Amino acid sequence: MNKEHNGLSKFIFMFVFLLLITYSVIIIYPLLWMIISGFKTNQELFLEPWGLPAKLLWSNYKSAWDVGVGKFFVNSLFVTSVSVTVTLFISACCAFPLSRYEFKGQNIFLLIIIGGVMLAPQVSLISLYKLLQRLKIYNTYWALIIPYIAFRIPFTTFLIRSYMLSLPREIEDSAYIDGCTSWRLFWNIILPMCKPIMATSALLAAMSVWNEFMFALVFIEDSTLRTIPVGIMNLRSTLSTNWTILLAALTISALPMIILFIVFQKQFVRGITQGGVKG
Amino acid sequence: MANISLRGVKKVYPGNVTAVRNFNLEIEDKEFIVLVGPSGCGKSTTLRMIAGLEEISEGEIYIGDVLVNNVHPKDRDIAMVFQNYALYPHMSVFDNMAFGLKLRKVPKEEITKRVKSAAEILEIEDLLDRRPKALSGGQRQRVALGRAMVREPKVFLMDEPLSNLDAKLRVQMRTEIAKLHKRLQTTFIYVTHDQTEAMTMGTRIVVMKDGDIQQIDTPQNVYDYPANTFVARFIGSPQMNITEGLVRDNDDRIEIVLSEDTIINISQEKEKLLKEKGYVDKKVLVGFRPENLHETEVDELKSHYSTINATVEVSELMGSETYLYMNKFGKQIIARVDPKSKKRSGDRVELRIHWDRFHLFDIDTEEAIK
Amino acid sequence: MANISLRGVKKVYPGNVTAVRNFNLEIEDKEFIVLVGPSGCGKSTTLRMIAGLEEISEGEIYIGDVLVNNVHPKDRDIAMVFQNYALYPHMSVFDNMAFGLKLRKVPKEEITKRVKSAAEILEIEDLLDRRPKALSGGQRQRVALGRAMVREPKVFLMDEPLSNLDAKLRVQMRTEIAKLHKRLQTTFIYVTHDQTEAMTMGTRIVVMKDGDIQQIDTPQNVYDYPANTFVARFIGSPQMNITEGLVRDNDDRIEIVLSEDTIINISQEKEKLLKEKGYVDKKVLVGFRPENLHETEVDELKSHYSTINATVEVSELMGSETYLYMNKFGKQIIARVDPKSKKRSGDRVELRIHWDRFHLFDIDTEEAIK
Amino acid sequence: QSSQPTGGTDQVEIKFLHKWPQPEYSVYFDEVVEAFMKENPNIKVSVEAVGDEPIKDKLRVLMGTDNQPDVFFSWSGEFAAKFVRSNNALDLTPYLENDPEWKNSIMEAGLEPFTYDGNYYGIPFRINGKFFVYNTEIFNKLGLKKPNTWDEFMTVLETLKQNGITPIGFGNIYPWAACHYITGLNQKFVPQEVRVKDYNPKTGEFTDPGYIKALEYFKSLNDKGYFIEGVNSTEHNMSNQMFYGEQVAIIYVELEEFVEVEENLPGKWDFFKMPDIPEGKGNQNFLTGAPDGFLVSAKTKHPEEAVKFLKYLTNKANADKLVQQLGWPSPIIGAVNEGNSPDYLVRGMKAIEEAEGMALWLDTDIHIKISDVYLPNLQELLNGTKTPEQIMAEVQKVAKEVQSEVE
Amino acid sequence: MNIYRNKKVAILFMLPALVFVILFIYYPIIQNFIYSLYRWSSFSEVKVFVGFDYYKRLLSDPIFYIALKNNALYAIISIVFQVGVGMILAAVLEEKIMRRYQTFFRTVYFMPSVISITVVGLLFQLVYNPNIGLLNAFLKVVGLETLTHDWLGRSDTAMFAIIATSQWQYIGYIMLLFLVAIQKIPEELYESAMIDGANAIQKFIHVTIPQIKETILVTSIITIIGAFKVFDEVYVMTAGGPGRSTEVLASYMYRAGFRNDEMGYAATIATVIFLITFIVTLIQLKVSKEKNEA
Ligand SMILES: Nc1ncnc2c1ncn2[C@@H]1O[C@H](COP(=O)(O)OP(=O)(O)OP(=O)(O)O)[C@@H](O)[C@H]1O
Ligand SMILES: Nc1ncnc2c1ncn2[C@@H]1O[C@H](COP(=O)(O)OP(=O)(O)OP(=O)(O)O)[C@@H](O)[C@H]1O
Ligand SMILES: [Mg+2]
Ligand SMILES: [Mg+2]
Repeated sequence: MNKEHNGLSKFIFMFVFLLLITYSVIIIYPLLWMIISGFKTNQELFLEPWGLPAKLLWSNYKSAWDVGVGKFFVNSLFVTSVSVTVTLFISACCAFPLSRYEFKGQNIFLLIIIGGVMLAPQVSLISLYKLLQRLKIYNTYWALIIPYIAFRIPFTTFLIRSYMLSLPREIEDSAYIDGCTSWRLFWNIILPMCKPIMATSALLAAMSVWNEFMFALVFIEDSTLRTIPVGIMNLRSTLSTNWTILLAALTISALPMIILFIVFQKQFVRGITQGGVKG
Repeated sequence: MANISLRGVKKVYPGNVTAVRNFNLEIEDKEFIVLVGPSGCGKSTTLRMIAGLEEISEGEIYIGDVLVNNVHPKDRDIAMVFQNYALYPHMSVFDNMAFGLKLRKVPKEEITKRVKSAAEILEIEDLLDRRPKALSGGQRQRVALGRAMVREPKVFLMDEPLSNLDAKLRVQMRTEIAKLHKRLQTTFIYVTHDQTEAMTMGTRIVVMKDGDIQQIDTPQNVYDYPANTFVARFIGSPQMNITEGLVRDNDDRIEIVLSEDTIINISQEKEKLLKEKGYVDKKVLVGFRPENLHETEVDELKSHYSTINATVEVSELMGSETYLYMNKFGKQIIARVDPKSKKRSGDRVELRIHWDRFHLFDIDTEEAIK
Repeated sequence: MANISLRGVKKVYPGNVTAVRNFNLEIEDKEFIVLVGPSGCGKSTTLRMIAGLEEISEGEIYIGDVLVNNVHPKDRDIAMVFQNYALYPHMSVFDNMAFGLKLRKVPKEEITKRVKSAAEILEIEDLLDRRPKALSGGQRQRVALGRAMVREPKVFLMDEPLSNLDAKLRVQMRTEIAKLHKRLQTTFIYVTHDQTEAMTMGTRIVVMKDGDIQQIDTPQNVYDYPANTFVARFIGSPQMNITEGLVRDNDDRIEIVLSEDTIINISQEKEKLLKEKGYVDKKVLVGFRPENLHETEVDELKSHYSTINATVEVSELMGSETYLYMNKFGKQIIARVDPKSKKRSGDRVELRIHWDRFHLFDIDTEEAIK
Repeated sequence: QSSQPTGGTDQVEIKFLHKWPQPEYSVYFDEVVEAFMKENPNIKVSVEAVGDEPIKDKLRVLMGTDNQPDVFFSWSGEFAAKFVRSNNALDLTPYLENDPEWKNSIMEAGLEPFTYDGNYYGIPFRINGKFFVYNTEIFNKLGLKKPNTWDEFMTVLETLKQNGITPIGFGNIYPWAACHYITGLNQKFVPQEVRVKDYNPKTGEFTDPGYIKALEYFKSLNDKGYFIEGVNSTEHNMSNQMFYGEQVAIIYVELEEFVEVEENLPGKWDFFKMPDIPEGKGNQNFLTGAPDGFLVSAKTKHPEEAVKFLKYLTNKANADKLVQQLGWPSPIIGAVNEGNSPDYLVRGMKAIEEAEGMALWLDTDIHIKISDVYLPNLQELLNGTKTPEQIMAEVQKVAKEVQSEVE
Repeated sequence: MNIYRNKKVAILFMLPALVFVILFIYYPIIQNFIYSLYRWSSFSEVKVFVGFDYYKRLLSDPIFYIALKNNALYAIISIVFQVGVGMILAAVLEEKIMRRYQTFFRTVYFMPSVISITVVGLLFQLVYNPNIGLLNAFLKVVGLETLTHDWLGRSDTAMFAIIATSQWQYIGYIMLLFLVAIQKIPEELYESAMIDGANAIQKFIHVTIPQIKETILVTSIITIIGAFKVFDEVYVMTAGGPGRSTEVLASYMYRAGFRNDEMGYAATIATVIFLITFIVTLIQLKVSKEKNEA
């Protein structure tokens, strides 16, 4: 039972716990490094990368913000929230029949959808660029949002589908008997049970959209529409890079994702589908 | 109007498992049909096909004269209690029960009223806010039942809705379901493995075995005139005793020899029947129920009774009755006698049985002789 | 050695639901303990605490003198049949049953042998290759049972293992479980809501209500001497009739007045008891079971019998017996009489009852007077 | 003035793409553009800036479309030539010929690398030379002097090393760093006309033994331990920081980086050209370096306005502003002078002016496919996983392929 | 009728996704394939049809094989660490005794995947740096001085160093997917297994793994595909060097198209990447299906 620790298992627990802690340190240390380095001068960064800054240069964070991180932030926020919402919705819709229905050609549809996972977006850069221009959405938010959605759908669908696969059929049966249309079933029964995976997918999608670089670079020309990654990358050039400001900017830009993660933690509900059926 | 008609319905599951074969049944409007049969005989499958949850491999199902083979479950206007509950795990008990009504746009107060009243009947008023996960087995089952009870559909399908309830509650629920039936005046199809439920609730009982219908009749008839040995053994507890006997023509009287010391008389109709069907000098199966074996002397016409002498091997006191187990005719025979019986293991008993209480079956087909 | 001892065990679920409170029970080695009680009274919770699946909020559990509060379930050497089966969906029936043995490194042939033989007993030999999903409700339950049966643990815990089986199979399984108990000589704790199972299988019955123990005793004693009206009503079907009566001292004989026309005599011990405890001229609750009401004349000492006159309102034929429902003492009284009874609705009946068959309870505490 | 397509107040818009989004630099462009638009209310200049690496992708993608910026940044040499060959760059010769004053204000060394088949396609914006920058304090302490020849250079390095000072900070994680050394060494080892012929994709052979010599010399710097440890995993930037932290004595940097050096090590440094190699068959008087600048799109709808803007951007006043504000070396004659510039910049510019010619960055001067083989191999060379001979054999092979591909 | 066979409804549900995917993923791919048949540069309008020449060239291109090998290495190591370790971590954190600490650990472990590769790349360049790097310093401290190395600068270790970085970054990401999957497993299966006598490891093997098969499939497909698409890590940390030792298919494609201006060749490599990942996925789907049916 939970509190049980006889000698051996206590030892194992401690051992495992120690491993977990060690791994945490391996992860936290670099993160701290990122934050702390954001306070350093360039020289301190390169000469004593692991040391503490002589004095905290808050100005790095301030200049990072002033450089436009603030403005980019708003853009990123808009692009990310729209893309993620639409992606989740469309993907969940798509995953639903793929996991709950049986129909001819199902596997083909499945392949078509998840086939998209396999594509390196770099490949489509040029054709997409031309396509977006033809659709007259080049250099608008939609030039980012639409490709983001398209490239996020396959994986998100894939994730949600595999979660849906394991939901008990009987509950659906019972919903149909209660008079659900397919739509109501999807919306009132299946989606609520998918909360954890929806949260995960949202998080992962947000993460990738938030950090996406290549499309943001090419499909947006107007600097007032830029998102964070391009904004930040523009700070970097071969000869003179103000690394510490860059790091400060990156710290700022990573923050929303971390907050998002902490917020979404709540959605990881253990056993959300439990207790419904017997057997 | 919800007469239901199943014509030549068949269900083959993947893996070539035939769960139901050639199922024919005409259910009148307002009937209370009970499906019984051994575990795995296809009861749930039949219900699920009527509900539209399972594809029909062959045959046709009509509800109120409409062929529903291709009608979506939601359009069949059915309420169902699932054998495994199938509650919505993410909804509270209240919402579980209210969901079907919400979908049907029943006004809010009406929903609350109906759910509350059903919950009261089911004694789960205190649990309305809980999720299914935090309920006991029997409580979950009651929620499943409640979900159907709040509805007013054309057809109720109930798959062992009381199996996880204690006797007392079960009696109450049985009454409530009967009331519901009376009030709503709709068709019920009810699966149970409880004798009492089957006998008391059904207008007709359908006995199934291995996907086949064995007998469809009123409870009393199924009990009194089982169509074959399977039904005879299946209905009634403890089971009917069945043994072989030789039909002998003894000076114009037909009698049946069960063993050297046990020769039974039969009524004249039965004699006639056996003669006509040519069973004389052939073996038949003779069945008699444990509760029809009496220890006490009878004052009625002696000739209508036969006597079986045996030695008690085990006597089982059950509170309200006593079972006597005896070895006779090369098999175990059970008698259900008055609890005041003083017979114990090793005692000899003389048991009497009325000739109307014998059931005769063909030894090959095991069908009742009639 | 597997005597089990529960001392002051309490379980509070999150949300402040007290499922079991102050549970004290000493179980001898090899006992067959049956837990009964209404749905939601804490039976499953108790089993789960013994198994180690549920944290104990208070109190101590010993198995074979070892305090197991902190022992991992896997180390308690227990087999359990879950109320909701808990089969491994990804394993075949065979593997489901074999899993516990494999983990214990039982040789392969031995596993096959045991599983095969259990499957035979459970009549699921043909299903060994299927996944649980492709089984009917009863078949799943039998697999769950089989999973426990193949093991040879110190303690068996069974939570309504037969609830989804038909009567016939249930009788068979009951016998098989009894045999298993005999063969393995281990401790069984068994939850059921089936009277017959409780009465026939248990060496002792524990009756629970709302997390409290009401009575612990042998089946016969629980039936014959229920500790309070709850137990009296809960055990036995149809329920015991309970009505109020005034204890009256009539010329040195103590009698109880149920109604103007019904005054019952009681045995001398009971008289003494009532006098000693000071119930004279007070009201008590009088209980009598339906099966103890007889229609027929009795030849034994008349004085030992009392007579109740009533009019039949409903008579229910149940095949092997008949229930008569009457209105008397301002409530419904049920009598279970011989199926040959010719009494129908509206007929007057005279029912007799032996004075040993009365149960007396305090009107306030509802405890048995003794 | 320029021809107005439609009279009146109609505004024309020209798009301007540069590669300095960093705020400390971009402000310069914003100000210039602002001023230009004030002067020319009928022209609207929309500015876009993307960083050093991204601009390469951006240009490539844009070139295939109708969305080309009218005026865009380009490096000189092969990088610009690509645009010329693919008809994306406007021939600026007529404009320059028509405005000799403009033309003459620009250093020839800056204009020349933007020529293709004798025509001008680009206007230089900055001009850059590569120099060894050294720590004067360390040199003085050890009594070292600026080396003039390779041998002296080696002595200096050896002395430094003997004194426990890592001689050269060198970060070659991106091999353009090594390529800058090789640019100079090739130039010094290979006869001028052979080199010019080899660098031309149509005629390149790379069979001269000088190429191998160049690689060997370069490699010996590493083999003798004159570079810091782990050159292939160090960033150029980081090696500069080591210099500023006085952990190394010498770094090899571009003129435009002098500002930064001065900022970090004020007054404690000086610089010298890559030392002569007497036995080398090449011209010893060239300087490694190149201009970068702007091209005008061949597809532009407003060539007049675009050129006008370019002219404005490179006028003397703005060049002065560039030098003063950013400390960048301008190719506009006289923009860098004692009056407006720090001493080091003036001296650097002088070195460029004194040089007989410029050896353009190897990676921008040879065909990209050749450089794609050449450059990564420089890392292998340093790691000792390939010999100079092997490398040149590979280069020769790809040069041959390129010959056949470029018509 | 079967309620689960209503193709019309199914397609209606999938329609938006299909439109997006086909228009913005497949259409470009097909175009990409067509591009691979031409010799062209992005800024010229002339396209010269060369048929399958580029494919032939690719097959005899040694760098292609280096890249392929690196990608394969990437895939194998990632499967072991991200899928393997990620899964184990998730299972450990889902153990009852660990649940209390789970929120902390999962937050920490997931964190690296939130951070931009730019930082991670820079960070690890510094970690691996032979002079000032943490790794060598650590090795020296524990007395393994002989193992110190110029991790990113030498051809023999550079690829592994990059791959290791990736593991550091993404184990937590995969772990999260597993966590969600494991949390969905009915508690009663574990209870039943405990009663059957299973210890933690046996529970993991006999209950957890079979129950998260689908997730194992998903994660291994994405890690493999991810491994074949990998670009940023290489681009940021070594740009393919030293020499060509860390070249991967995507970086090679990038180099071909956006540096060397052989768009046709880049498109060819892209098509090949697609084919490889497609085949790998197909095989995995097939294998998992067979296992399920068996
Ligand atoms: N996880 C839980 N959280 C909160 N309450 C619970 C939980 N599980 C059970 N309960 C409550 O505890 C009480 C006892 O439950 P338990 O399952 O032991 O009942 P039971 O006697 O087995 O009933 P049944 O015969 O219906 O199975 C019930 O009232 C139930 O609602
Ligand atoms: N999905 C399935 N795939 C294959 N066979 C199945 C499937 N579902 C049920 N069966 C089989 O079909 C037969 C009938 O099953 P059904 O559930 O109708 O039985 P039942 O009469 O309800 O039994 P019980 O009383 O045990 O619930 C059984 O033998 C069962 O094993
Ligand atoms: Mg069933
Ligand atoms: Mg229970």
